[in-house]
Amino acid sequence: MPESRPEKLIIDGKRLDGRKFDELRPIKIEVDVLKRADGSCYLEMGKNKVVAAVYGPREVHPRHLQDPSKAIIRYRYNMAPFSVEERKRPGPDRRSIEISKVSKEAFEAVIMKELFPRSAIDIFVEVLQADAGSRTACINAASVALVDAGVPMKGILTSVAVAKVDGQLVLDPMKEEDNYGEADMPFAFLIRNSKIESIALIQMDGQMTKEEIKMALELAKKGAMEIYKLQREAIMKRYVTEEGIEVEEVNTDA
Amino acid sequence: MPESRPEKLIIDGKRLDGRKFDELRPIKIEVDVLKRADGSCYLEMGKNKVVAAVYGPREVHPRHLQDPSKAIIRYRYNMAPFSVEERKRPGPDRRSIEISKVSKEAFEAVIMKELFPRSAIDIFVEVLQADAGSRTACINAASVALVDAGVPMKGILTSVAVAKVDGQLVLDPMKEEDNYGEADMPFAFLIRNSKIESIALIQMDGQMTKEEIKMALELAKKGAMEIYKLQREAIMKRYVTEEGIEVEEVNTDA
Amino acid sequence: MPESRPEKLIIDGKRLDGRKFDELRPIKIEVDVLKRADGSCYLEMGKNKVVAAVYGPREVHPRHLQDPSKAIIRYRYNMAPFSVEERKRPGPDRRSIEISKVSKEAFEAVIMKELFPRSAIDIFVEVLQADAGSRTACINAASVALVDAGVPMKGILTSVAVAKVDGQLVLDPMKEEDNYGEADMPFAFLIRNSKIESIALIQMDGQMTKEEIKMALELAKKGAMEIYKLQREAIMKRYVTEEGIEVEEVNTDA
Amino acid sequence: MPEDALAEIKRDYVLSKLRDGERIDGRKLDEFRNIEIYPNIITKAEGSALVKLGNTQVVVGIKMQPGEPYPDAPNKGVIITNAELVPLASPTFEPGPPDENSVELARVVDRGIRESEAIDLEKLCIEEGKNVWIIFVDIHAIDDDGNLLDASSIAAISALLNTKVPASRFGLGEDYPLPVRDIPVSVTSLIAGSKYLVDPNKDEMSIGDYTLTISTNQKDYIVAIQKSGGYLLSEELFDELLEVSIRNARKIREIVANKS
Amino acid sequence: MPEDALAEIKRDYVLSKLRDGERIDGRKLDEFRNIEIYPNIITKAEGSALVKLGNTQVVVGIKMQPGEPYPDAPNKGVIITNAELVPLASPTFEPGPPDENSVELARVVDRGIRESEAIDLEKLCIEEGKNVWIIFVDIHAIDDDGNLLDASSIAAISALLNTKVPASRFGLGEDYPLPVRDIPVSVTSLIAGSKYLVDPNKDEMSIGDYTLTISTNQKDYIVAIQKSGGYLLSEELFDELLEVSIRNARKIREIVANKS
Amino acid sequence: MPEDALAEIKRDYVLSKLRDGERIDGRKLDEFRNIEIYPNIITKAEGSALVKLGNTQVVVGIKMQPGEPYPDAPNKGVIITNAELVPLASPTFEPGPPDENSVELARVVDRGIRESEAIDLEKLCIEEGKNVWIIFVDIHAIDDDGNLLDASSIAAISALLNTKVPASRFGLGEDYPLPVRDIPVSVTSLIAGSKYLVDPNKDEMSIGDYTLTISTNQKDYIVAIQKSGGYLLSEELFDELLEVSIRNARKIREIVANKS
Repeated sequence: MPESRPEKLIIDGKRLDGRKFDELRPIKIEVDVLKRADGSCYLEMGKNKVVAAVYGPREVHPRHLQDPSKAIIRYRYNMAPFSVEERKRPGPDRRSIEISKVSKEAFEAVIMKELFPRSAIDIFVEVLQADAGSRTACINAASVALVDAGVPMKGILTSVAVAKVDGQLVLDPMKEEDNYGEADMPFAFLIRNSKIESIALIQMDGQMTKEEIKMALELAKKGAMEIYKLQREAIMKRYVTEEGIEVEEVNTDA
Repeated sequence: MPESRPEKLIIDGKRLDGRKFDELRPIKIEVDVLKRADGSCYLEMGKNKVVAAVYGPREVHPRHLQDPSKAIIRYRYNMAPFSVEERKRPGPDRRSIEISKVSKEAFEAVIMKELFPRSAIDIFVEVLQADAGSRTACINAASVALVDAGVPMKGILTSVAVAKVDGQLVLDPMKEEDNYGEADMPFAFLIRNSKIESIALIQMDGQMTKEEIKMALELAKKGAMEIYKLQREAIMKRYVTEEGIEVEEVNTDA
Repeated sequence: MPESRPEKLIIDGKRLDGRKFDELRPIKIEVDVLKRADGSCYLEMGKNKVVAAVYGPREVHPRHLQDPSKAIIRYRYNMAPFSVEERKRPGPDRRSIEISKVSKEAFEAVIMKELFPRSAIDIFVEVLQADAGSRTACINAASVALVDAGVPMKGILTSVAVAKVDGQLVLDPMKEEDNYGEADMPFAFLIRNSKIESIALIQMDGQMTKEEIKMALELAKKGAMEIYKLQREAIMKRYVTEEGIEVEEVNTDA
Repeated sequence: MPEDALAEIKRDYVLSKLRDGERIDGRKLDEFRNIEIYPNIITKAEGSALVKLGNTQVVVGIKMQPGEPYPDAPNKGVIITNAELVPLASPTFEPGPPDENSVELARVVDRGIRESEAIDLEKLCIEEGKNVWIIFVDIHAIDDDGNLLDASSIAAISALLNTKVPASRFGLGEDYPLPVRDIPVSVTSLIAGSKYLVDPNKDEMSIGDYTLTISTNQKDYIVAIQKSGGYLLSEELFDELLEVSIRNARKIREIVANKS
Repeated sequence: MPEDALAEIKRDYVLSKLRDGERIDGRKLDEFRNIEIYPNIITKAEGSALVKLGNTQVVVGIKMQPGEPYPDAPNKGVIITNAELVPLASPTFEPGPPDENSVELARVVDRGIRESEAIDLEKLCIEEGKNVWIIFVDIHAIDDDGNLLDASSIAAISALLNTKVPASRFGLGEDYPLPVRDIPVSVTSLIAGSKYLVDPNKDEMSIGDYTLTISTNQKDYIVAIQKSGGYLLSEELFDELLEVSIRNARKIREIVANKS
Repeated sequence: MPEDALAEIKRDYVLSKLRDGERIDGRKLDEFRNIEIYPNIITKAEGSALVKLGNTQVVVGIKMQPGEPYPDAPNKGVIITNAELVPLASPTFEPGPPDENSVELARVVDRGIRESEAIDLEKLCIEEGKNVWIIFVDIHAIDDDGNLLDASSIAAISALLNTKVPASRFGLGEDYPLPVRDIPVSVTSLIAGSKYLVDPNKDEMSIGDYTLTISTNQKDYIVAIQKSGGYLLSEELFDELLEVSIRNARKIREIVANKS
């Protein structure tokens, strides 16, 4: 019984959930939520609920996977069977394999992996509930978990998507906009000293003109800066409340 | 065309196959039935027909599986595709994985594995025909095969189940009692110097009161002692007939 | 909608495609068609279209697969999903596993593997379009690719099948003859100094008398000698045109 | 290796405390860690719960869909229990298909639900012999600080208690609550020779994976037992743990009932 | 190891040329290698093409059969795109199930076809909700000398352009040409810091697997983008590559159209 | 390594005996080991046999169930032959999915049954094109002391000879014997240069896995041949083995027929 497309996705200049075009869904971030992991983060972005854990730098087995010049980064995006309408069979499917690959590569570009030759940094993200944009939610959570684990990075990764629905570009699409829109375009940016420095992840599918692509990039950057503030806040809150002074040292931007 | 439940499982104080409540099914044990294995045993227990083989102590590959302080024990319970009414697909299913695990652990507790660091003792059991209680038949066969292979143990493992059918505890349930009974409870005991010393395996599913559980344990111990005698006899027969003097040395109890 | 059997497979002493009983299908051979491989060959044999590539001798991973006394030979026969009427699921099925095994063994007998201890020689053959006899086409292509890769061999392997259709032995059966014939019998021969020295591969299924088997062998030998000439020509053409003098050195027969 | 050394120190510490009848976190031998239950946290699932047992965390989600009954129970719904020990939850978990530990975990949790007859499966028949409700109980461990099994059992029954049968989604009438009529509870103890520790945490587990799990229903009947690990169990200890488990299960059952 | 040393020398050479704005094979930075298209080479397939992009060679074969539609598109045919990076094609490919590279390759090629709406899927409905045509696009790389992705995209659309719907084989009337209404083209560039190289060959790839793929349709709309590889992309370069990709795609689209 | 050294000594011994035309166990070159057949040992199977060929032991069980025919043989039953080389049977067998050796074993046994047309498959049609009997021939090796292939062939046909079609279990009338009309027999020889050893035992196999298998039916027609192993076979030897195999097969066929 698939749901049918709503007649309009934009009504009176508002989106179906009442948001403005450039408005994010509510975001909630909690740091250090798991005991066993070296770093962890729970994140909600709209109806998405994800948990990220970081293990490492740690030894790599089997040995032939080791890189003598730097740490290898592994990233596993996994959906719980109950995270979507129709139960998902456990284990990786082609979609999660692709998401894991591009997300891993985004982090490879920002983690200072040369500091940890022969070791692995493992990033695991579990999607407990999925709505549109679960890959962006996961990257945002993973990014915070890496800071929590003390893994040195060139900056913070912040991720958000832009969609085109009924001809209009909208920030951070929810499920209906993703399913029935004309295009979807997820981004992840490297943010450093509170400035967007470059693009670590970009994908797109649908139909957009060159000009729309550029506008989408601008819209995504705006959204990313807002998310970045929340990531920073969550990290600071964690270290301020528990250890006071350590905030200075976290230095997520260097 | 599944068979339907018999109206009664106990008629005039007797079980469907005419046995008394505390009576075992007929048991047949043959030792050293395979040439290639280091130790082996063929065992029938009612309609169960199983073969056990032991290989080892032998080298472990790949090396990272080795334990520098003791032998690793591996146990593979496997059903032939033709062993049950409806053909079973080859390869391990969840049920055999669990049975293999708990059986392995029962033997881990009684094999003197510290004597063989870095090596493996492999116990393979093939169910050629299965009725209720194939896991207990397999443990009984494996136990004899281990003695045949000369693997030093703290004693002999002997296994039997108790079921509750029509409110009555019965020893060594056959298929109908297992399928339609109220509870099933397999045990394996360490027997040493002809005495039951402790419990090496215990599982249970169904519904039983605390008191029934204790009665089941007593019933199982009685059955185990009878099986133990047959195991001992089979081993002695093998070594008496072929080599006369060696019987003294087998010393299954020390 | 499976096709149905033609009423007759031999009409007026000719085969369905007009061939004589001892006539091969048209053969086309091109050497060195791939850049990345160390040796390669494209071959058509009737409607069969296959590409063979050779890599090696090269290092073997993981190390425990190495043989300290000689190279290991690996052979992978693989059908493209679109190579047959009904799409074939990607990956090896039981038929390709068997073909890969017997083909590998044919080459093991003729490659001078003792010259390359601890290394591997990998032979990969992709069937882009399959008609009857794809295993023989693949062996013929692989043989040329091995020469192209400069792998020393005792001679050339040449492969062809014989079938029995409507009671008549025919050389190099095409699909209808294979599907509806009474027997199929593929061979591969070691040819050295333009002479057939021995049998490197032989399989058969169907029904044939002992005498027919012997006649089939003779027929196959005749066909193999013709194919051998084409293999030789293709190799010489390749080295004459491009490098002139090198032909002398190829010496496919020693 | 340093890791082994650390494990050895932990083990010695646990054992030396235990010799004095004490536990490293100050609990009594038969005392559970604190239990927190967060029902209904996955709104896209038919039922769900996050359970924290000390630092151990498990999410269970329930999905339901119509499907074929088993041939030998043509008028009963079907329960399929599955556990994923995802590598996020522990440095020792590996990605890949379920290993023997996750299979055992799922099967023991399943047995508690099934044998206590907690769910009235006959009420889940849609058309006899053809169509019944399939209940997927998916156990998703997210932090393994010891005793995942009991945490999973609590999460499973808690999730079932808030499960709505999604009849309307499949054009089968109105949604209705899953008919749950018992609360099975498993109690796992770590065995150390002749001593035991109920609800062991990960540090305590450093003395070995030697556990006994006893599951009971609301009538105090035993519905499942599982000895797990390569150790020998004495009859005396077994008898004692029957008592201990029934006692603890009563308390936990109350917590579960109150949270639903 | 000698192989690593060789790779390093190659990399240095590529980079030093690039500093002067040059490429090792004399091409311009935004220039594709020579493209050869051999349509219809697999007569047993419903459609096919061999594409040579320089020394890179890919065969795509199309098979079709009736099957069930997706529940959310009951009146549309189904495209299934699959890539096998068989070990014949490269010393680094291993036998086995598709790895992350072949999955990504297949999915990006698929996205080009799907999002450009190149195939009129509604014309592939046989019976709404029950029976539609399934199109299997099988990508079979046979020689990987760099940029398999663009070679595969060209081969896929070329093969689709000569595909006949095999209706008669399934008793569904006469065969007819697959309704193709667009020619999506992907353009992949290798990124080296602030520079780029369109259609990199294998030697050029020695500087790293850092690519950006931009696919467009015949209206110059962007239909798919994929950043692949662990590098950072500047906005300026991204903007430039949008232009470069649209420009190149137009030329390639013409080649594809002429060859069909 | 000691194991290799032992293997080498065995090999030398086998070869030195062979130079004198002798075998290590005193058999003639063309002599089989003793054959024991125990039919019907698995009462839960539709048919079964345990075969001992010297110390080599194989159990074959037959299961049958209704299922779909192949599209190109709509009125014929289906044979599915499967071999499990379980690690119980040999120190060199590993658990896991069938490797090339078990696949080859199953396929050559299957070929003997299929090509001799031993089973009248047309009598196994239930409803043309829809429902036919599927015969599962499951080969379960339990002790591999050499020449598993011939032991398996003997066990397979012996099991088929005592198979009852379980029609009543599926509501399809009364059970009846499987229509078997031939007794295919495979004869495997070990090749050592220009010499051969029929029915090699494991110690003899130490000279290499170089075998030729020739299967015949009751009319002495050859129905299957399989050369297995990386060796070269001379025409002369091949001719000789055709004779030898036909001769041996006759004797074995008689033993099989008498035991059924």
